[in-house]
Amino acid sequence: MRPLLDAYRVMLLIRAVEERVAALYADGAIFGTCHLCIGQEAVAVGVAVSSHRGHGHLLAMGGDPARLLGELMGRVNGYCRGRGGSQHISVPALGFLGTNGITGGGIPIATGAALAAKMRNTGVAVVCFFGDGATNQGTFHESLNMAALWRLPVLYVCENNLYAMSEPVARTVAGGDILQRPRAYAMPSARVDGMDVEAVERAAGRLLEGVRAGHGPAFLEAMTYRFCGHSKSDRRVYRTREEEARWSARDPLATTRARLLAAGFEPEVGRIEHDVRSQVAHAEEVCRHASETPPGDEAAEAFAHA
Amino acid sequence: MRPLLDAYRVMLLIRAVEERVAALYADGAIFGTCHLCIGQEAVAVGVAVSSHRGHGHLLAMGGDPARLLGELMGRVNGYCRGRGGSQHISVPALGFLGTNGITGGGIPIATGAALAAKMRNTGVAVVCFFGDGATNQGTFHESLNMAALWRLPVLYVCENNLYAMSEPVARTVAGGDILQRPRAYAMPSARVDGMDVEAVERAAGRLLEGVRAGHGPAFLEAMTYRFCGHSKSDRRVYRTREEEARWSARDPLATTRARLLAAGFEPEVGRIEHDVRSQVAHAEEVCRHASETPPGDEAAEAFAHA
Amino acid sequence: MPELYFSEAIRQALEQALEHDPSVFLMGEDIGLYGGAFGITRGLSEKYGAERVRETPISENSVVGLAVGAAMTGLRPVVEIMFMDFILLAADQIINHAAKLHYIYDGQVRVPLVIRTPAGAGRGYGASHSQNLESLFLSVPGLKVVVPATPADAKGLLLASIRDPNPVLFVEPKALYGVKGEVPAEYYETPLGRARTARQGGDLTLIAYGGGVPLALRAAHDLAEGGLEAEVLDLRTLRPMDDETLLAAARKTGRCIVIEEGPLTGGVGAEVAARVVEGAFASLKAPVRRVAAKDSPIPSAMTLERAVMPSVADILAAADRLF
Amino acid sequence: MPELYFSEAIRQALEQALEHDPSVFLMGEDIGLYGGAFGITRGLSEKYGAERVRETPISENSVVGLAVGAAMTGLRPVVEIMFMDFILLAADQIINHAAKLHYIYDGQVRVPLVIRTPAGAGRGYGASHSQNLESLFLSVPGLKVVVPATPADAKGLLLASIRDPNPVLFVEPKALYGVKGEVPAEYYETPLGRARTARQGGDLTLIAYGGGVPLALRAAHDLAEGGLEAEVLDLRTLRPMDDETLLAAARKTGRCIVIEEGPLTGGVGAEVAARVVEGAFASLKAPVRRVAAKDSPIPSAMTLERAVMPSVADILAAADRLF
Ligand SMILES: Cc1ncc(C[n+]2csc(CCOP(=O)(O)OP(=O)(O)O)c2C)c(N)n1
Ligand SMILES: Cc1ncc(C[n+]2csc(CCOP(=O)(O)OP(=O)(O)O)c2C)c(N)n1
Ligand SMILES: [Mg+2]
Ligand SMILES: [Mg+2]
Repeated sequence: MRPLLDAYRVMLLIRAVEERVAALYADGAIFGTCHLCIGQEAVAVGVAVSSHRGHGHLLAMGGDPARLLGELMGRVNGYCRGRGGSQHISVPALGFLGTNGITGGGIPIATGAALAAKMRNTGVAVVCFFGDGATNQGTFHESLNMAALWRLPVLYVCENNLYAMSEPVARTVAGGDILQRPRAYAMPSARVDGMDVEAVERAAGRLLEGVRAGHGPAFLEAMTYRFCGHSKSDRRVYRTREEEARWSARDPLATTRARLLAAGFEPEVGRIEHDVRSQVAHAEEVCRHASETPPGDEAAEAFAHA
Repeated sequence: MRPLLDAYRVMLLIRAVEERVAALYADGAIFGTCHLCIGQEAVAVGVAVSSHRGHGHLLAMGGDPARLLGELMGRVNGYCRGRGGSQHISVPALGFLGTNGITGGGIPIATGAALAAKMRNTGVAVVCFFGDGATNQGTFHESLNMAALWRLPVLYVCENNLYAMSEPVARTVAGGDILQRPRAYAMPSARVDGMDVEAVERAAGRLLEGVRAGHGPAFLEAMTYRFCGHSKSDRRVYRTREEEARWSARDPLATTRARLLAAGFEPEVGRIEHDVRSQVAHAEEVCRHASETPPGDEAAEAFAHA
Repeated sequence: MPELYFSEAIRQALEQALEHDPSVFLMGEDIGLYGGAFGITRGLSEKYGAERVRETPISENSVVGLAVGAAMTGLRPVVEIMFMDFILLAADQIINHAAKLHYIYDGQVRVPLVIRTPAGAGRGYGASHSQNLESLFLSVPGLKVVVPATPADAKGLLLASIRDPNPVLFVEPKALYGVKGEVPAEYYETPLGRARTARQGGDLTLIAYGGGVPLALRAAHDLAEGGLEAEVLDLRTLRPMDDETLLAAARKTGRCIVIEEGPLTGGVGAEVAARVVEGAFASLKAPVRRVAAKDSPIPSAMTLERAVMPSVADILAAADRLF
Repeated sequence: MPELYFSEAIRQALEQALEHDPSVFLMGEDIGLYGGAFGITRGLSEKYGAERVRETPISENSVVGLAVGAAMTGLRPVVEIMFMDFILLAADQIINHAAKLHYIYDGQVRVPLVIRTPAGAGRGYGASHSQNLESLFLSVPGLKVVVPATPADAKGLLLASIRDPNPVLFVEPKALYGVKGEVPAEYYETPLGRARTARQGGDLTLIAYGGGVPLALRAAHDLAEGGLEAEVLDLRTLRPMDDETLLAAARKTGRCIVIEEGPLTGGVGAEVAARVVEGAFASLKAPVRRVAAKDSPIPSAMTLERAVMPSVADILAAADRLF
């Protein structure tokens, strides 16, 4: 159960951080916009190129909650000192290439990283996250086609949370079945219950094995749900409270916690919850004391210097 | 056999015009570039939004060879007075929306015309031509998805001539099977021998029935071959003379002619051949006498005026 | 006259266009029930149905391409691109197709297509949700570019754009959505291609558009306290640009500052400056100055975003250097 | 020194880059056996293999996107976009991604990516195969824009672009591919950001780049016959622009004409004119004049294409008005 405990810790951290983000945003301490992944934590665990909904992916890759919060709050301790913000965070040192504000924009970039990994023989496999809505962008198809043609080491993970903003999958994905898309490129693919962290890990692990073995790209569709609105201004008129309740009942955190308790890990669970709470409180404290990023010569820094 | 005789006439006209285009280009009487569809005539018969290889489509829609040649030669009698040239000819009066110099660029435009036809209830079905290479453009996927979602009256016709310029389908289409792509959007589709004009007409007719009946878009892949190089400068290093010979043996004109002769239409065939020869000679004559288009206030005419 | 928010004025224009002309329809992401990311189309799908207020998948290039095809064949699509930054995905359909077809097809077709899109920074949305990209589209023959600065113009210019026989890029400065102003209730069109004098003054000329106009007016107010009367010109249509009014305003004072919210280099201000120099050289008493955003991507942090965006102080500093 | 065609100079640069740096690789449509639409890469795939001379499907936006991902993770991709017109499909990846990532990720990544692309008219290819779109990319912070005008510069600037840690748009005027000039055989880099004086003269200054440079030189020749000595400045890098050399050249004569092959409105000439006015106003004896293509799509017919493109006669007419 060690892996499940670890997963629980990461998921709880993600949830706790996102809840603080929501609160800080409501307080005005975070400027701009951000897309919370509450409800989708189970998908994030284990993986390297992200979408607009990427806080969880970064934390799952070992991101420091203080540096993530600092980024959102525009502080000097932020991963990009606030230059990027929620949708443009990169932590190359952790193998986290970045979140991306353009729907579908990260897909070719991830594929290019896989191309580089293959050409440089680094043995790295890239994981690329995006939503159901992104599968309607031309870049999705163009990239999957090239990845398949060139057998690139990349696992595409589609977090199908049933909606792209307000638009339900049935109204945006012709035929309704996203898996038909990778199949058109003869790419191995699977669908998994995205609310079950163990199932996700198993499915991803299986597909990654093939990817790592040089068999080329693979595709995983994780069925999930975002518990909050799309972004902070969303009134959720496009879905029912009943549907939300049905999915809430399948909260991946609650499920994981119940499994751990049933297996007798109550002390460990308690410790994790305590740890995470204090880790997040500490992170927030760090950010509150960090100074806002002072402007420098921004125009000069638009270019890299040799 | 009336339809086959008509088809033969159109195909012969296309062939004859394209051969003159090649000769005029070699003589310097045509400026610019153009993509000949010699070998692919069988596909063109019967159809309304085209690609860069569109002379045949236009002639099949009833285009006047003199006005087509005039366009390529930059004469005032050209369909667009030479403003467009080979890749940008439109004859809305014939329902020929236009050739298009951007690979994949015509696909959303055709789809939009189908959307307008549906919204305006005109009963029109749109036929959209493109090559195998164009199926790798994002617009191809985006457009097919919307057409399928909205059940638009459009027949997509992919002229698979095995190459996109020099790149063979096997190296550009992952999985190698283009029909998997429309299937990913649950779109009815079929493959047909593009060198057999009767087979093409039958297959297209069948699919168009469904399109016209309001069942939504359909997809036809016509297997064909371009007998010439991609454009005038192509040395054809990417394919063998043997392969070319194999396809030449299946020349749709020769096949059709043989069928007609076997059925006893020798006099009709002779008349068609004579007619077409003189029609094309006349067209060329008309163009030679037409004046080159004189410049006007080109900048002012970039805008339409109310 | 009723007071409306800038955003409401746009909605009213859309509603009147839908009411007035059955060939008008809207396309865009989340423009139905959700009402669009900025709520501009709220209520319209309920009233006009999902056919005429058509929600699309996330496929910007092809959505614009479909609109081109529909515009060529008798409809008047109005496409919403959720943030101007995303318009880059559709650059091919706008520039290689929509803008060219009328000319290259020798006048046989028209492409009466409007692309509405919110632009500009100031909300901390970061580099992919904050750009002013109008200068990229300024150099596209066959495309009109319109940027309103007041609620009344937002409505009148949008209605004129929808009726125009050409493709029009209609840029909505998102910072202005929450600004109120008087807007006539009836249908009216404000002609494209005419600048507007937003303030009279004889000492210097501030030339602006969109979100730059309120900045210029605030600067003019401050300058007046120091005894300098600034004329403020609101370009309204960037292409075709109203040379006559522009040059008259430049000649009047001989001292010009061009203000824009996009980055300095290659900006709209360069074109304005070049025109003023070509057309009013003899009247110029000082070099034309440009005030614009710094030449960097737009950062997300408030401190940085503010530092990068043009400010009233920048205009005042530029004015200082004119005398 | 060996004489090479402009096209051969580019091929030599690519070959030396591939030879010199294992992280360099090429991507593009038909760049293998076929050698690219203009034959620039002919022979390279045979020598360096299909991995490093990588042919791609027709998927411009994602091809550039893949290059961005590869550039961020240690490689130096050189992408060929077959005609500059097609770059509009990749505008999103270039502008929203390649150009921004270094800055917004606070310097943690670099995107050393070159996009080579042939531009310009003169061959009757028509509106979708003839554009000069560099002015669109001039206003993109984080992107360098380079346009060589001689074979020697084509090689040296391309090698410098490939070694640059930033994304570089490398525009190849296709009308120059067939021009010959001396090109040193060894590896060398011509620094980005420095203009070149192509001709000395004290009466007026012709500022040009790319295909405009030979036009300017021909005009200078004609002007000399009339007794006027024109200085000809070749900008070479449009961004960052070499202000120092530009302003010195402008001040030297006080009479400037900017020449470009793209359309007039919103062109590179506007930026140059604005800079000259801001930086050299006191020295100006006449308005800065712009010579450019007419503001229309590029027509295909030879008569029309010629009428739309800028000519030596246009430069001479503009020069007339300077005195
Ligand atoms: C090119 C582009 N178009 C539109 C948007 C606005 N937008 C942001 S997220 C989103 C929905 C994305 O849906 P999906 O891919 O399913 O991800 P989810 O938000 O559901 O996680 C949209 C339309 C964008 N950021 N970029
Ligand atoms: C966007 C774009 N990319 C590349 C090209 C150059 N180009 C013209 S035709 C062509 C090949 C098209 O192949 P296919 O779709 O199979 O049509 P075919 O020429 O075989 O009829 C290419 C790459 C183009 N015109 N537009
Ligand atoms: Mg979703
Ligand atoms: Mg083909």
